[in-house]
Amino acid sequence: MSEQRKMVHPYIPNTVPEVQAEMLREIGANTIEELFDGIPEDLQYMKEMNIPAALSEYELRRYIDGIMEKNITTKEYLNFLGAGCWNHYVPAICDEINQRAEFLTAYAGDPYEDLGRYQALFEYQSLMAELVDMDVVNVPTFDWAQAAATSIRMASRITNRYEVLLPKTISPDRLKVIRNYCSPQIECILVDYEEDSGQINMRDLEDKISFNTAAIYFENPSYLGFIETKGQKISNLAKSHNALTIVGVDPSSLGVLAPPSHYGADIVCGDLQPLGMHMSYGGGQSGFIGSHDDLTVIQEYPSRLFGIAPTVVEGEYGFGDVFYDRTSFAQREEGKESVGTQTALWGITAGVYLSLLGPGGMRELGKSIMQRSQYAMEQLGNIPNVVASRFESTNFKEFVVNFSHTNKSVEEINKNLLNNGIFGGKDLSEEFPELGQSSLFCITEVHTKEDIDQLVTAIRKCLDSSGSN
Amino acid sequence: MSEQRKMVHPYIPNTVPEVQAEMLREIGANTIEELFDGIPEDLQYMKEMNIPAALSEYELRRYIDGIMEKNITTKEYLNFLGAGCWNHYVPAICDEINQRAEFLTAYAGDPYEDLGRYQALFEYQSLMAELVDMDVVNVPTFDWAQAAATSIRMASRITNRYEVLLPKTISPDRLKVIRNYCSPQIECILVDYEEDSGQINMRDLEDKISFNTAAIYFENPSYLGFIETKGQKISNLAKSHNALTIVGVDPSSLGVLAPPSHYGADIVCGDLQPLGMHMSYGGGQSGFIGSHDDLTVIQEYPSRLFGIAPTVVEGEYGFGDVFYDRTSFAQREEGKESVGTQTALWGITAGVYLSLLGPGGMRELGKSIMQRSQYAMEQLGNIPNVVASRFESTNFKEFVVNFSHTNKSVEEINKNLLNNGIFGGKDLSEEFPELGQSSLFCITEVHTKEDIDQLVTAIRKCLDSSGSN
Amino acid sequence: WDEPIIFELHQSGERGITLPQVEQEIVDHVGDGITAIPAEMVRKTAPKLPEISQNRVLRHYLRLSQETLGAAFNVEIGQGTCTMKYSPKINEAFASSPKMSELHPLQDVSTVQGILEVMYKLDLCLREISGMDTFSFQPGSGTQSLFAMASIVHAYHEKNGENDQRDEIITTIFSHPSQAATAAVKGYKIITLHPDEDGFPDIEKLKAVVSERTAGFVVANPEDTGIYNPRIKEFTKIVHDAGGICYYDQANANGLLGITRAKEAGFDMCFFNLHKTFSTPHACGGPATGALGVVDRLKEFMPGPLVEQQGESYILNDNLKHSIGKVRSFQGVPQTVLRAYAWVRALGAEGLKDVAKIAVLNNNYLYHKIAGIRGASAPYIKGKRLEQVRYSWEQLTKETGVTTEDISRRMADFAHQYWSSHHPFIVPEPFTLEPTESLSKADLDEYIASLTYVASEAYTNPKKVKDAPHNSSIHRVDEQDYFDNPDKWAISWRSYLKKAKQVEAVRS
Amino acid sequence: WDEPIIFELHQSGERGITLPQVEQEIVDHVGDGITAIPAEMVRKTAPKLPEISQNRVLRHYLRLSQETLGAAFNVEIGQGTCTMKYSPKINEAFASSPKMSELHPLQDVSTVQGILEVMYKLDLCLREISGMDTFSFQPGSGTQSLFAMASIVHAYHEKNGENDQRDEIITTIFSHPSQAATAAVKGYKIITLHPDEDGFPDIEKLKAVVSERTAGFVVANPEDTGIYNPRIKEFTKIVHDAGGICYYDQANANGLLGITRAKEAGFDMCFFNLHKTFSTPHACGGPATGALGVVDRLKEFMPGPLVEQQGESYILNDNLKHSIGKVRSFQGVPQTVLRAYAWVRALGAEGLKDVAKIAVLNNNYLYHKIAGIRGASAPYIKGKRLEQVRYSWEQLTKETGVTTEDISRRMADFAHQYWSSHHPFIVPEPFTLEPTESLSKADLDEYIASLTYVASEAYTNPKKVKDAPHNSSIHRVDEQDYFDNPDKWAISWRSYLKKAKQVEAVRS
Repeated sequence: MSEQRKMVHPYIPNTVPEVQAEMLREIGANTIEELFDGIPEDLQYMKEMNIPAALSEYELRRYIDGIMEKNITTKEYLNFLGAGCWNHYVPAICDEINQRAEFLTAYAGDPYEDLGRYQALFEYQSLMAELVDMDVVNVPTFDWAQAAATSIRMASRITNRYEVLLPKTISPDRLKVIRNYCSPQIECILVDYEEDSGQINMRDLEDKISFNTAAIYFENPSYLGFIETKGQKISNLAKSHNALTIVGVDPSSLGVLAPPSHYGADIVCGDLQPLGMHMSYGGGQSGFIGSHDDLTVIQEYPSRLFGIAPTVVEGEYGFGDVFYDRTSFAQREEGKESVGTQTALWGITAGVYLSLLGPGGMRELGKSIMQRSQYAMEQLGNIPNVVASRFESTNFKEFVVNFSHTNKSVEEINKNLLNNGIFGGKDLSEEFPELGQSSLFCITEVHTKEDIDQLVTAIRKCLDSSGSN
Repeated sequence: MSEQRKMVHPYIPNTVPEVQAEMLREIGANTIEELFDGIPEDLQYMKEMNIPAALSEYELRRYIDGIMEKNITTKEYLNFLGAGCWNHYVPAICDEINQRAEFLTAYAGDPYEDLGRYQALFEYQSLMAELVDMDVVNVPTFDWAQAAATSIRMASRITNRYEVLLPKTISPDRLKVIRNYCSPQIECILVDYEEDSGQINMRDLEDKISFNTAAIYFENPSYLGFIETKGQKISNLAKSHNALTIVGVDPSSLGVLAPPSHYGADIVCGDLQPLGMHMSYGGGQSGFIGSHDDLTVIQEYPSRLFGIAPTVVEGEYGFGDVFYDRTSFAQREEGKESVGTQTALWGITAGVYLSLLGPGGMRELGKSIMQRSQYAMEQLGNIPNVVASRFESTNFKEFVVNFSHTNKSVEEINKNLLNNGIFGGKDLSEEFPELGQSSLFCITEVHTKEDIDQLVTAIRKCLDSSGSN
Repeated sequence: WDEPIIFELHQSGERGITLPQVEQEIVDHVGDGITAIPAEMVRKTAPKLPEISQNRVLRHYLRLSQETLGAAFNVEIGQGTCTMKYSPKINEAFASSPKMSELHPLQDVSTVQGILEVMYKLDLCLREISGMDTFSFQPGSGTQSLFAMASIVHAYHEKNGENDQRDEIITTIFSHPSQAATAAVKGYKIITLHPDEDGFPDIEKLKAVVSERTAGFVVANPEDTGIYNPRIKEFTKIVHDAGGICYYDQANANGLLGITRAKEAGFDMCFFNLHKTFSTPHACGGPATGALGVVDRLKEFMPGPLVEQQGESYILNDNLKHSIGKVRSFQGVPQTVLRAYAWVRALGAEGLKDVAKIAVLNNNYLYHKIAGIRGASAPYIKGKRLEQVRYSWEQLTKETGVTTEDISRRMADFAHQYWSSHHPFIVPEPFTLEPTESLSKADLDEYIASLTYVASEAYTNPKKVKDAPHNSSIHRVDEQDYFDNPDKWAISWRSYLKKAKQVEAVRS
Repeated sequence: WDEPIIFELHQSGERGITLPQVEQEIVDHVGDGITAIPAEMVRKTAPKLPEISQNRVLRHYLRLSQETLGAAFNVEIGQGTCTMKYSPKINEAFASSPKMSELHPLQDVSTVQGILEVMYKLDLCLREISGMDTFSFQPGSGTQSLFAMASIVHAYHEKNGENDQRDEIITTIFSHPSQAATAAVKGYKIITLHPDEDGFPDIEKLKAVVSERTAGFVVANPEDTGIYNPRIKEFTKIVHDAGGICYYDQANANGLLGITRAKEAGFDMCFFNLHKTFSTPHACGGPATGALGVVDRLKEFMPGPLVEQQGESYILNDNLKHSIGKVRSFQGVPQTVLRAYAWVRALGAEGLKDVAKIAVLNNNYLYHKIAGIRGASAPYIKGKRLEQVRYSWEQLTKETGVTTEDISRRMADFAHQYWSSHHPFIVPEPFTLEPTESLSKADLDEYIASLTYVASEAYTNPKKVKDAPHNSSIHRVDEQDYFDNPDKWAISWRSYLKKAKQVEAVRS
């Protein structure tokens, strides 16, 4: 029972010296170092990396928990931030399924090894297809921003044109991603919004559209939370210029709001995060793209598209890649853009979410968000000098509150709220200086009346104590 | 898209009215109420139960989390309580396996449906058998207390005698269970301990043993934490009276301490909780019983014993119940005591734990506990007027600290520690008044030097501030 | 998977996990710690546990898990009497939260107010459901709860000085064997009543055996047949009149929630298995809880401590005058109490009643359909079944030679659970099915289709059924010799290796 | 399982979950909320999602999970280039803790110091491993990291006013297709170098194509063949001398940790896939992270914001002068950063080096053994393989007609993953195996035994291999028609129903 010389690591079975010796003997080598003889000596790193020594599992647990303890979560504080990542309830079954060791550790096997992965992703595509009321949805991509960028690039390839029109109310974070994905080939041109309603300014749109326009891209609800009602007019305009209409959409709205296919969209995209993903400091984002069953569009998808097919046994379903030759996997630089690991597990999770909610649940979800956010707007709007919402349009989930007529900046108010255990809305004063001291609040089904009242009370108090802070 | 009349419950699919109607039609009944016609009207409960209306999953989550938030856990406070439930590290894989939906929701199928359950429990038996160095271990029972009681009843049936000798240092909680399980047939007689060492007083034992003695039961380590060294002498004495020796043991000690079979035990029992179970306010307890492969003993087990057997296919293993006719499942009141649901999942978990640690890990565990607890005793013993340990014997994991010579009671000290975020040792002043103001501290592999130093500092401070409280 | 026994995965030197290094300062103070162990108590040979890397241990147990047909995976009808219902996932999140799992049972009560509140509030709910006056969650299963009740009966008569006189407990043959077994553990002589020809407990037989020796009467209602004894009030009255205690096995109360209560039927005590009616997962057979309720006059006999409310806070009351002591360490299995409470609150009063109604609807639908399967029958009275039925293949066995055990193995090929009954087989070639409220009509139809297929196969190709399973994780086990012959049975791997060697030695 | 498509489980009226009721006071204030929606934007027909009870949804997905051969379940060698290693369970506990999962990405930085500290500290570790000066964890995969690097190359030359001139990026055929594809997205013309006869990148070919049009050079080293290019420093020097940027695809760096670094080989940028070398789970294909590192002079082009230390606390620096903007929303996938950091700390410097050493040992053992299988070969130079090898069945196919695809399907019968290669098949009938450090010798021997068995079967019973799988979740899929014919392919269930109907209509 003597102590071991060198620690064998639990993650690396063959650190056992006797096993190494036996394997080297089989190979016919004397040392492991010999196996690295393909690397020139001057490239071999001789120093010791400055990384602390190994921790046992218990030490690791205490160490990591100790660091992460410094975070304050949205379960500890009341959260009213949205702006692209939303605080929804995640059903326990979503977590159960995406934490199953099978789904968690699978990757890229064939349907003979990974049937469940194929079926779950095919079902996800099919469920989303119903939600957006279109026939084709891809395997999930990175996030809304990249999905939008890819949609625009698809439109550009379809039309052979290199301009895209986007609304000025788009999320600046998202726009950065789109611009980078479009550069250097495609020019992003911003379209003004109507000052009162926030809606796209049709006159400006008409001015800017041309036969160089590959697509008009807009969002519903917009980044600033209001519902864009002129979808049909916009898509008609696009069609009249042989341009495509692309609509970015928050899927949590689609139980109550018309899907973009109903007002002329050719391509729809958005983020799956509301459908069962924890926020995880942004790690829950996941993009989707949908379209009609139209070969012109389908052949431009860079993503994998799973299809269903019979097997040699009657009545059995199999799955596989539709039109694989589009992809960069098959064609390298000749393929459509590029494809690789994206966010498949969140697609499976979104499928679970939609299966659980069904049509009734999605409707209740949308309705509950409308009711709660309208109540919040009403209550916030009742505070003297506070304007909620800044825009006259109908809102879904998010809305802009303007504090310009109070004697406090959004920054000051948010600091005060933070001290009261509340994450206030996103400060828009830098991104949209034209909106003055404005803040984007997000209300979902998780916010009880009590939560909202607590927010309103805190803001009232903050504004009352004018001198302080 | 009209609202639903009555809520269909997610847990009860056939609350859908149309389905109910169809099923009733098939059965030939008009209403569900008709199906209850076997219950006389005067027994039918006509009132409404006073239980609040259904909560949705999100409401439930907030409600339950809100209640449970009121608890302060041993992750939040430093914990030095043991006394039958111990603060060990639970490897992540233990949780992964016992939370797998398969194991979590299986019950009592045959090996054709539940092969994995049978194999995992057979392996658990086999791993524990190595740890206690005996050939037979049963499927887990409720906890140490009941395992001890059943061991005693087994001894009584084997010897046809109705007295058992137990050490006075036994846990009072455990003794209550044993007494109730033994009553009314078997008399529990307590044996004195030596004042200085805590060890069983051999003279008293010799006085009390007789040819009415079914068994001597003792523990290693004892409830008060010291190692009982006279095991062989005790078992010799028992043998000379044709009585059995039963030893209760903490399995976390068996990497460094001799297992009871090495000093003459006929039956060994104890608790699995240290082997990978969270404390869960006592919900992690799980009992085991082991013995030699001796028909006289085996036929007295009330529990299920899984055995291995070949199948009709060469090289394949199957599993099943050994000597099922012993059990009350087979023989009702003619079976050996009773059997039913006990703590199988904790047996599987203990198997995972032992597979992970292996012989090296169990030795390290024991060694680390010895080192850390000896350090803690030394440091506490250095505090003026504090005696640690109260007994001269060598201790494992737990030890008695005596505060009689300070001006504070254990109750006062523990209250003070609580205010400093520490759960102090278990107050022994009621259970063992002869030990004065004494407290049972527990130190395991989870307690770092820093943790121990923090405890020592807090006690020093508490004792220094004599007047306060 | 063809997964080896874990010992076969041993590779000398591998490690599954490492433990924290002991700090050098501690070593400087106390040395290696183990030289302090008295020589006679040092372990001299290391336990022969296998040495396996972490990844392989995980793979092993994950594979074994996949070879286990949990209720979450199948149309779980076949384990009748066990009330295999849906265990909601959200409740697992509560049970595994650190706010539950990281509590020590001896913490100061001020630091465990949350879990005590849960225990107290579930107590209140169960009072509503049963009519009893107090509940304890200490018993770790139905069997332990029955044992606790037998102990209370004993303590009660002891207090009244009638213990020597009252040494009999009466039960029925269609009740769970633990009723008889636990009363026997407490020293009672057991009197078992057989049913009348309709399957009802026979009141004349009860009258014949009740006497001044009667300590208690324990029964399930409905029994395993699913038949409710409508004269139960008369039964309890007869026993009460003779001075006995009546206690009620409600392990499975799934057809009764909000429908009828223990109190009105005249019982002094009852228990509910939280892992049956109240949805907590069966966990391969525990940990579990048999929630024990009593009427006021028996409260002082309960195992302690009880959770009580005192002003704004919750306390542990261990001052029970004639307490039987304890039956399980600490406070039982609180994480299961938490799960059950969450389940009750997810349903509410109306939902709980729906549970009973749909469980009974599902069972009667199944009963109706199985009546149509060739060779199957449901002995005793027609109709009047609540949440389960004990059926019989008597006819099929006579006509084909295929037994209920054969059918059990064959059902495994279709990924279905299937259970016969406890022993003795009063109903010939029995099988017991219980479809809870968790299953849909489509689920029931699937199970019925499989059973119909197998029954028909018994007529057309009995060998296929008798040789089953064909399509399961393993094939038919060689039972006879290996489980009942002490020379060949092996209750551990080490024992198997020894005995296998002996067998080889004999052969060579 | 023979599990239906989820839509087939629909039962009108069932519910999988309910949502919180909106409080009556809110309704009193705002009404039903939805009448506020402008008429043209109201959804008029409900989405045709299925209605299914909770238990059934769970059962469905649990069954699908069991039909998925995750790395945790098999001797995961067959998905070469993917570095399918053990993902430690403890790291999943960190990733799913509320302290990680319940953070909003726009919270005040003072409230997310924990996760920022983790990101910063992993950055420091990766600097040690690579020699780079700063890392960003924003890219969501290797492909996105390659795209970010191509964007940086573009921004760099733009700043220098050379963008019009420099429009070519050079790569190699044995590197991942995303290298070429992402550079093409950024508008570059791609020049692809083929290897010399020993499988090394050909320095003469590089010299021939490098010019003032060269914007950058991107390569993996070792490439998919497992062969390390020993003249890599010369390669990078040639490109640098021509004014190009050199960037390094270290998606898989599993044979290199602590052995050799990007910096010393002359690279300006590199990236690591945390889901490969750094053990975070592959999750069916993401979410993931391609950690992107650059030398100081390229820092100002990075996507923002970067996590930096400022005194005692951590901040987000978004003031990067020539930043490419962003490639992914917010800060990428931080839970994966957390897992990877925990993995690095569980190993330490020495353990990380052991990873590389054992991965290379395991691969060479496998390489040695496969050389002995009839019909198999490993093209190019003998030996000199690091962590993986691309093999060929050229001989076996010639002799038996069995192709690498056939063998792939047959290996599924033995629960093994098996991957050929990306297209085009430069190596004929290729297969690519990568045994990481996570597998034991016994594991390797098991995989080798299966492969040997199948190869031998190809010679003795080729039909059996060609008709495979025989023993998997499903049988051979009818691929041709259903995946490449627009009239028959169906990318959603609704599309399948429509097209199946059309097919039926045509037939009838």
